[in-house]
Amino acid sequence: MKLYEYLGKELFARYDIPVPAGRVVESAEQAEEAAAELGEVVIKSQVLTGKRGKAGGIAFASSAGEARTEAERIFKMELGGFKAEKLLVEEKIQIEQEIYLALTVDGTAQKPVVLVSLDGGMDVEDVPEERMIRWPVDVTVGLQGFMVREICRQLGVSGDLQKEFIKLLPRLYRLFREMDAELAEINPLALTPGGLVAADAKVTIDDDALYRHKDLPRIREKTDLELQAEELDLAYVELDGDIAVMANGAGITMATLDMVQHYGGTPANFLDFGGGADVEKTSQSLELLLGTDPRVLLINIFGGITRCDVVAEAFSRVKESKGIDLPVSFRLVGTNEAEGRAILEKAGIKSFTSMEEAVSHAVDLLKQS
Amino acid sequence: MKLYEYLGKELFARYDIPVPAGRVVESAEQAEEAAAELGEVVIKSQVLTGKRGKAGGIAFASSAGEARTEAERIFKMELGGFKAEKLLVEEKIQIEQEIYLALTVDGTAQKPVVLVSLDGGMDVEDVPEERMIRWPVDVTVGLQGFMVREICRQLGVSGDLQKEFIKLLPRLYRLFREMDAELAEINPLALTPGGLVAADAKVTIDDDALYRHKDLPRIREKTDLELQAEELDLAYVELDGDIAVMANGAGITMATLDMVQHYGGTPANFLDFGGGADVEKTSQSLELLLGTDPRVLLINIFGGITRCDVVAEAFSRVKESKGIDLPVSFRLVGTNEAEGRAILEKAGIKSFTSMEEAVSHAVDLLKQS
Amino acid sequence: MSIYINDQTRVLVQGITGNQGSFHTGQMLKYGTRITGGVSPGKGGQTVEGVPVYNTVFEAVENEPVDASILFIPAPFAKDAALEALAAGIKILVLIPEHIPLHDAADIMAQARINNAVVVGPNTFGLVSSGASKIGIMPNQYFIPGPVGVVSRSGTLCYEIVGHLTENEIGTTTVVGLGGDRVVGLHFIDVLKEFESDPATKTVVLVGEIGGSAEEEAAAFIKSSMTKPVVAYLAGKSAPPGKRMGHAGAIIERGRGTFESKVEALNGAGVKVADLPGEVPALVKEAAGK
Amino acid sequence: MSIYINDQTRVLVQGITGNQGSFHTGQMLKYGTRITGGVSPGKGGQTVEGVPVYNTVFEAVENEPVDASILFIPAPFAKDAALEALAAGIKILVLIPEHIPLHDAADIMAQARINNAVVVGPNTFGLVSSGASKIGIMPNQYFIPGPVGVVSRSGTLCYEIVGHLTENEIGTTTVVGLGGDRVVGLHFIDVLKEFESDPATKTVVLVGEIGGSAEEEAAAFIKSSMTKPVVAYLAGKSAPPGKRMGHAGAIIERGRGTFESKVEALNGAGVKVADLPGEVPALVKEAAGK
Repeated sequence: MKLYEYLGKELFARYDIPVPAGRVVESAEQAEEAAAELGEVVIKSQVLTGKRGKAGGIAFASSAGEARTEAERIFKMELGGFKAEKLLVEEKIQIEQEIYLALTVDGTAQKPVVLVSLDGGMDVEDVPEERMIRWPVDVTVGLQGFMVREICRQLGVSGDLQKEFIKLLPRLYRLFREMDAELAEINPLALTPGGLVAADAKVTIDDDALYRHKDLPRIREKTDLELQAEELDLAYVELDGDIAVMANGAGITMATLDMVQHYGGTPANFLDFGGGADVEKTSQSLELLLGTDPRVLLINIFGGITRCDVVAEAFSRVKESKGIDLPVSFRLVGTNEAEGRAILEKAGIKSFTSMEEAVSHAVDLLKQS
Repeated sequence: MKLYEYLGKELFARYDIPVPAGRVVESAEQAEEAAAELGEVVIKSQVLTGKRGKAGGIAFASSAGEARTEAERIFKMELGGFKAEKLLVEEKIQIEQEIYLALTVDGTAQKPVVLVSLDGGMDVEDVPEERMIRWPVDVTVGLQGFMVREICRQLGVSGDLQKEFIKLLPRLYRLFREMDAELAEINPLALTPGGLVAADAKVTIDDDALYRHKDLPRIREKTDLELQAEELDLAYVELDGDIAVMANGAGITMATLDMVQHYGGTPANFLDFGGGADVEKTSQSLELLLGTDPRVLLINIFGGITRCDVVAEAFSRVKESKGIDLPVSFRLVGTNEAEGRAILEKAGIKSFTSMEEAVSHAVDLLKQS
Repeated sequence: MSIYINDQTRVLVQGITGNQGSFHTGQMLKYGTRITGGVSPGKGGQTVEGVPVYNTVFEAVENEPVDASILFIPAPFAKDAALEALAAGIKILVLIPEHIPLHDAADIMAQARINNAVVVGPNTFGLVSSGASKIGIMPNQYFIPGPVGVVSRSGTLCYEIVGHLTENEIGTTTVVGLGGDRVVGLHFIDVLKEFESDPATKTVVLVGEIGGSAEEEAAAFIKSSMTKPVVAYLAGKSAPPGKRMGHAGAIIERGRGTFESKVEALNGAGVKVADLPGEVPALVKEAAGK
Repeated sequence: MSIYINDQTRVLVQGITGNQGSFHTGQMLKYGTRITGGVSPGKGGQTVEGVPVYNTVFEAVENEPVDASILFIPAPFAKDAALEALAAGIKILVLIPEHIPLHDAADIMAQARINNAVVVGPNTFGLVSSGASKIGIMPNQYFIPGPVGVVSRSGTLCYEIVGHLTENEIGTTTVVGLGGDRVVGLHFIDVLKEFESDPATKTVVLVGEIGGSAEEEAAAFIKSSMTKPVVAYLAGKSAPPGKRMGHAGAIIERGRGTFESKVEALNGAGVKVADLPGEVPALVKEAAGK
């Protein structure tokens, strides 16, 4: 779950990481008041898209009136498909140097990794690889002072800036670990006359650990369908095509989409309903898919932990209660295959054993429709 | 640094370890007021000696008046050489079972170790070895739930009491680690109808880590001399004999005391002034010793990190400024031995190279004095 | 022959009394897995499918030594159970659960490294030494002995491919599911190394997907250090960038981990990449024929 | 011959620019120790006694491999420095400082175990391979080569005893100071094992003291596993119970770790215990003569 900048900065403040003085506002009037207090300000749209600045979602204002005008403008903007409900109005800070600092988890090393570059402020993908220091942190050791000194040596940093790093990095590491962050990024980390200040905050919390952080708000910057899918604990992604796809397992779902394309069709979505779902959940997944008005429905089940009879039962139930009048291509093999096939036959549904056959049939159905 | 029970319990409360409702009082009147609030109470003298109960430092009172009378009595008592300045007045809790629980550091394993026994309430040294479960905790793993389940299995504990342990032990471990405790002991840990409650608290904080715990009060239940020694960072222990002993290093200081006894003398103290002390600190150590009015002074220096010339210089300085009129036996070898010996000679002090000679000379001086 | 496990491997089932645990204990026993015990706190003394249940892992290993443990434990409690197995000296852990928190996985892996233990998963179907021992949740019927080693990042897709092999009467030595999470114990390279030195494995099938750089790293390893032929299938050719496709890994970020870069790397290492899962058997036969 | 270190051991001095660090760097160089570098954050590029100073341990080992590091670092920063040395792959650490917090010491030892590193101390005088290499703060002149291995819990008392040996023209192979803190890296048994298998060591002197159970454990080990004669001296015969005599260990608690129990255990293992430090050389000669 990505956190809005202002929430990330609230976390930073909780962990004694300096942030600019600022106010979260929900109206242009409040932005004006905040600017009256803070003086010269920067006004930042609180949306999750990365390219706020380039899209005009960030503005500077040197007077309260200007702050109001800019806030009005930003509140009206759509950024990455969403309008901001909140703006962050912050004092303009005096930046001597922009630094990139992040903590994330390196899957290959199986460890948290510190990323630091003196080329901050730009998009991280534009930072030259050799200008980025990566330091994996053994979780049994934690982020120790010596690591920061060594990172500083590799960066060519010493003196006061090194002292600032030695204070700041262990705090960010604590936040990263205690808050179950997938990413805790500060870009730019601004060197000001008063020391380092986090000018931005990008914090992503591990969805699987959200249950440990009941105090964090749940952020729902998603389409309605994606939200429904989230509530059903489904991996669901909307795509632009015509064939609705439902399969069990992320890999095989991707492979199904690939095969749809291979046979000349276009997938309408990615829907992995996971392993071991019961009739209820499978029915709900089906209903969600049908709600997207696809032209063809393709179901690809290779039952392992998922039982074929459960999927067939769910399908025939939904068919009965809601009526499924669009063309369906069904593939069904694996655990309890015979039982599942019998249920489908009873419901008048033909099913395939081969994925290739089912997918090419679905594409044929699309062409016929 | 040993903490008074009430301070230990304040720490427990901070770490969500249940303690009985109670008040810290400084007068019998306050004890009366507390009992009026709390009902049936136990009144406990806040001194550091272990045997409070047996010595009469703990009393029960079923009325406010009785509480006042008992508090008056306890305030007048001397326990382990000290009068209590504070009493802890606590609600009397209903105890179904008494458990022993402690965390300390096992030097051989180099790890924290959990000690638990279902034979609580008695002196820990009276708990049969086979009734005490010891579980070393790897600090890179921490105290995990599985360890508590295994400890419970070994104790033969299950159900609700196991659940209570699973909640409580990790909290005590966190306290132990975060507060730099040498010992965190709860004896008895009382099983009450409402769950586990810490009926007592013995927490000792590592002196070497006190600098990290500026919020803890500094407890000074020591003799004036011991306090002086503490300020000078000396290892000093008062003993009953006649020969004041000063040496550099704990082992050799002990060996010097042993040798004093071996030759028929009695040591007045243990004073290890450590390694690498400067003239100032050495002079202050000497002045402290002279303040104890010993009959003979024995100085035993084997200079390694300690420099003989520094000790000699300190001695001749103190001799000049304060006058040392008691008999002295001085042994001096090691780093800068020649320089040291020269300084002593100038000050009219004879010195030995052999520890045996110096000690037996000291005993002779005592016999002559 | 096989890697990691064989028909002598003594297996513990943590979470044996749950739905998943008891069902798959039965399945594994049917397959021939040597299950010596199960653990379920508070359920000690029961049996599941004839297997004795203990309260703790320590109690289980006291009663009989254990080589490997498979965990059917809800994600929030999986770290504790995994650390318990490691503390009790078990050297192979198969972590079935999905949704284990990322930092919990990092903590498990740190202790596994310290204890020189192998962790399969989390979010894996497990591993199987075909015809000898299955420590996982894959359907029994597809895993028949033969000369092909299979390693996969995803589960059902791996069954699909092994199913095609089986249809073509091509059996497997060992099939390993790495797991779909960001932090998993084994990586392609670890398993490729084992296959390379396993005499029974003649050909290797690698089932990968978009996202991350695991396939590129595998390709570099194959190029530098493998003599045995490797065939691959990769999922995600049609996936749009920036969208997470289920797995933690299956996302193309910042132009990295694309289908094209992976195919290029694998081809460069002499690995043929199948266009469709059904093409894998032919490529395996072709590779083995060389 | 010697244990742990020899004249080839490459030594780093952490905290080299401080008073203690620079003084003892000079002393160690005079003794013949092969010091290849020093570390002092912010002082990189300087030299001390001709030894190059680096900003970090990583920088030092980048420039020249290091086998052992000696720390002259104030107690509050010692843990960080020790973890740095371990992270940089150094396998022998000599921790001179006293007053290192107990939990910091536990943290250091945990990482040392993980990294298979030997830690001498903290609160130790170090160790010396007589005539070859001194990694410590002991006065040079007493440590001359010979057939006796010495291991001690306390510092100056050890000098006293080695001084008596030297007076009697008895030299030493290796002298190891375990350190006076509650948590230290090496224990008597670790060092006794090394002496037992070191061909150059003919007799061992153990210098112990009251408190704890280290001497009793040593006695059990000597009884079960040592062929070489061991002579002991123990301090604290006259100490009253319950008073802490300087060292963390030197306290008789709950009737355990008394002088009498230690003498009894050692005598039971065939170890003669000297009444006075000056009697040790005669006992060594007597033991060697057997």
